[in-house]
Amino acid sequence: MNEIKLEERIAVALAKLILDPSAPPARHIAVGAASPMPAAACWLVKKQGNPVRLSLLHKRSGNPFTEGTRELFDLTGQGRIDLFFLGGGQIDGSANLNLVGTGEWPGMGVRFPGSFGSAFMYFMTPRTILFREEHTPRVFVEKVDNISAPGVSAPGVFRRGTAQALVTGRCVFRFHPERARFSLESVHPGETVESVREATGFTFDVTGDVPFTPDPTAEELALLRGPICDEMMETYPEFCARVFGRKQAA
Amino acid sequence: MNEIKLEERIAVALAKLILDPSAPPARHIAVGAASPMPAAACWLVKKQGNPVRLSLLHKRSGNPFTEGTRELFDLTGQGRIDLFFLGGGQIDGSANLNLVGTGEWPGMGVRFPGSFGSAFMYFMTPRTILFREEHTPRVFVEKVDNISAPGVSAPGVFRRGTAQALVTGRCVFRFHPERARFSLESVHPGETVESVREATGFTFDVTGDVPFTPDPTAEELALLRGPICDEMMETYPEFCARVFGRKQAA
Amino acid sequence: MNPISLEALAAEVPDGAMLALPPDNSLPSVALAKALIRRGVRNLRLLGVPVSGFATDILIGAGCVTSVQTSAVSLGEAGFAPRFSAALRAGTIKVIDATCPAIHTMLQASEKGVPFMPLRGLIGSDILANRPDWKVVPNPFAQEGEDPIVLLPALNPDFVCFHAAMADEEGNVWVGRRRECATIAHASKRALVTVERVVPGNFLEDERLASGAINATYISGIAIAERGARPVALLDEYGFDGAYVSEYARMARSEEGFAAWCAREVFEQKAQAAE
Amino acid sequence: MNPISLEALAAEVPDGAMLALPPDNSLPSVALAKALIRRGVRNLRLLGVPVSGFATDILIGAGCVTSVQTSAVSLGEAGFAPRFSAALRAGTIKVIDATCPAIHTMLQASEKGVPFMPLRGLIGSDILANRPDWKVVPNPFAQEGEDPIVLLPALNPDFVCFHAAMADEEGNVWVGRRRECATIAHASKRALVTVERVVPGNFLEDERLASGAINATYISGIAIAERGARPVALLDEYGFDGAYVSEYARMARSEEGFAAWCAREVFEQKAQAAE
Repeated sequence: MNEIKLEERIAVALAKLILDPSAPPARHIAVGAASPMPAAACWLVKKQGNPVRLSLLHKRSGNPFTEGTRELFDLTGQGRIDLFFLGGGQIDGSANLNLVGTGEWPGMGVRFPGSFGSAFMYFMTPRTILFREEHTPRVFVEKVDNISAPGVSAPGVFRRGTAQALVTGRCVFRFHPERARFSLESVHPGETVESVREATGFTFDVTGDVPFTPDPTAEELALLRGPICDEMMETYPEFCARVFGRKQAA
Repeated sequence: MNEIKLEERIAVALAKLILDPSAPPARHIAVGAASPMPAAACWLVKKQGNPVRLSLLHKRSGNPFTEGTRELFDLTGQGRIDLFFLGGGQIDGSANLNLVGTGEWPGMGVRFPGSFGSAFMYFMTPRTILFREEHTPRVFVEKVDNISAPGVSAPGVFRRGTAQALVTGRCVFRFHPERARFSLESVHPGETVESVREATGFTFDVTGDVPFTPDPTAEELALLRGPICDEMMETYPEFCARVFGRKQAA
Repeated sequence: MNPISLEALAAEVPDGAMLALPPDNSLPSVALAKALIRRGVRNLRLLGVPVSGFATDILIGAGCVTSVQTSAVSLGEAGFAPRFSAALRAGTIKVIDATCPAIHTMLQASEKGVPFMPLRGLIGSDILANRPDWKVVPNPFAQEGEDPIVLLPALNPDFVCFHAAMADEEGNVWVGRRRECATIAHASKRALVTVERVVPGNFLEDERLASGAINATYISGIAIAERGARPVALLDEYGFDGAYVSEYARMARSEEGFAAWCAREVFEQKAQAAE
Repeated sequence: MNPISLEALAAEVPDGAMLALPPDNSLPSVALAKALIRRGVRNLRLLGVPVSGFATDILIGAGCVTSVQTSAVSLGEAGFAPRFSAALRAGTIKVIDATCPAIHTMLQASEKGVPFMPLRGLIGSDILANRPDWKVVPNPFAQEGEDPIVLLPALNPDFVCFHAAMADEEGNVWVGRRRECATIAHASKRALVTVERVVPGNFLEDERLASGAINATYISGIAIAERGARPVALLDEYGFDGAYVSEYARMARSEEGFAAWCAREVFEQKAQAAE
């Protein structure tokens, strides 16, 4: 077995959070654009035999949507999507997301692609799992420069849910909306509470001993590198080549 | 040539109003449910070689709508429908329509089918041609018992148009929205201003000599009884049997 | 999703449910309406999308209905709907009038997950005057003046029933261009669908069929009912049976006539089919 | 409707027009974007529905664009859109950020002929804070409290351009399941469409094709452009050309690189094709 790639570790950590028994069930999960690690996590959950419906926005053949791209947002508005994934160019300690850019609006420092559907999905999905591989103080900041989607809302603002957790290249954070703060759930092998603290621009809570994020099992790795890579080749060929070493047929 | 049927006369009168050069052009006409005479009039205009697009709501094969029945109303909301037809269980002298019923709401006297889309279409179409074959004081009333769609609106209420005219079994009325009254445009052969006045529950204006509604030409009748009947058989088999004497193939 | 029997599908609908039905030009499941009569369902609150036809009239005639929200009830060329008219006169049903695009709009609001949507028109109509649940507000985007506009609340039926041409192995159903069935399915809590047949494969993997398909995620139950729209037409598969509806319209003028029709066409036909 | 040439289609778009474009997963007409560059159109106000991709980046690079309203601009796996980022930094384009369902909602309002539509979410986002044209109002249907909700104004682009698989003799075009193209066409004043081919008959008379068709009533012009979505995928007909986009992303990092790419891929390719 080859060494465990960080993307594989993140995908497996995401899969465990999807199945978290303390959270409401994820019967229907949607995955948006540019999200190969969440897509891999969802496939892992499904290939492990869990009953879950996946709606992958960017799937070309067999795309689940017949009303165009509007349908993902309508489905979510209807309350039919239980779980979604969001990343961010910046994420802060209150789980505010910045997908727009740094500096003056609309990103006169470093411009990120843009908010996509985050300013809607983050409110209307009961559970959101945040992910970002790069774990540095420039990504995880005390306060985002621009809020594309807020982590918590004022009382009286309609909102079905917010972040459940944040998975990074160094650790897993849990989010606590009632106090709008993250706590450290586990650190990946090679990291410590201190190394995570140094790499993180926001403060977070630590309770007791923080365990290591468990390694992916041989079975999980075999699923990821085999049938899951097969499913993802069409949508994410570069990811599959880079992480799973699989080249597209010419 | 057989005698001219009243339905044929009404269809031809409707067609003349569609082509009225003093009205804005009718490039795209929609025809709703239960409207065989307007449908025949539209086909006549088209078969006479005028450039017009017809959207027939109840056409089964080749139905023009691919978003379901919603699309007619959306098309009209977009301003793409130039002309529509409406009837009424009661119609009054201000061109108010009652498609709901007589007596107490919702038609505890005689219940009509209901408003269909009239309460929207009458506002949002630049031109509406009203039609009703039965010309009696119980249909054409001083004031409708219930307004399913008003003939005129208060200033400031968004409205693109209203009735252009009303074609009945006895005559053609023109509608004047600025004074919310009808004037008598022509009477069908056999009728007089007096006979129309007796059969009409509302007062209307008469200016000068009122001409007879011209008879359908031989060419118009040939079109109606031949190719137009062919087009209408699928949607209106009973109308075609009754008016054109055409029986459906078993 | 495995198909269940028509009677099992009908058993899913509890008394008192709000049930959306498409009209006679848009894939009603007459088979399921008849099964609901046989099951003896009571107090249905029907919603015509956007109008009502044959299936609504027979459900009313059989005493299954307590209210009808609709923009019109008609049997098309066969005339007024006799059991609807009789029940309205007798006061045994409550009729809530709307206008076609208002029904679509209220369902689109549910489809979108918003509490309301605006609609033009309606102002000055007694339909609006009799809808305390509809509101008139000044258009906040008006260039000048108040520009009053109607806001309609989202409508979220408990069930929608319709008849699709086919289902696939994944439980997707295919309705061709009658896409209002998709909107109603999106807006409703549960969609119960009868189909002519179940076919192998997955409509969503066939570019030609995908656009006329409704994803299984919106479908709660499927039963096979051959000719399940009859006497109504089904796309390019079969036409409207005008003679059947005319006979119904004639018989259903009286309560006794309706009872005879119902005994023959709803109960006996089923018994024969079961033999 | 007779097809016209690609260059004639591009000539229909005047300088300064608001032009809606679908993104790289939903039938953009890259062929028409290239023809617009050749025509030298200026001051386009682009709208990404709901996001923007390759066609937007090359139009910006060629100096055709004055503003972009969108929910994101990206080349997918090839990364950020280089000419967009450079133009934003240089201040040569105005960027108006939205969020995906807000773009859909503003177009649906136009589709429906209403001045606005509500949308959930958004409150507390700087996207909303930077949209003076969006309003927050109390929900008039709230059960309790103020329940603030965002109202979005109808958006009515001058043009939409997309690439359909085919057109028929009547001028209907076929987009399969990519039905957002229909919504944009409904909401726009004019729709200019490139197609792979024109086929005999009428899609609306074929129950299998009708639901993926857009009625000719919404279409203002059609041109044949084989492989007109390239490098983007077209339904089940051809896939995404990742190598082409990666090379573009590499070259377009600099203005000179973009100019070289543009000379080769926009101007020379056309000259070769015309030979």
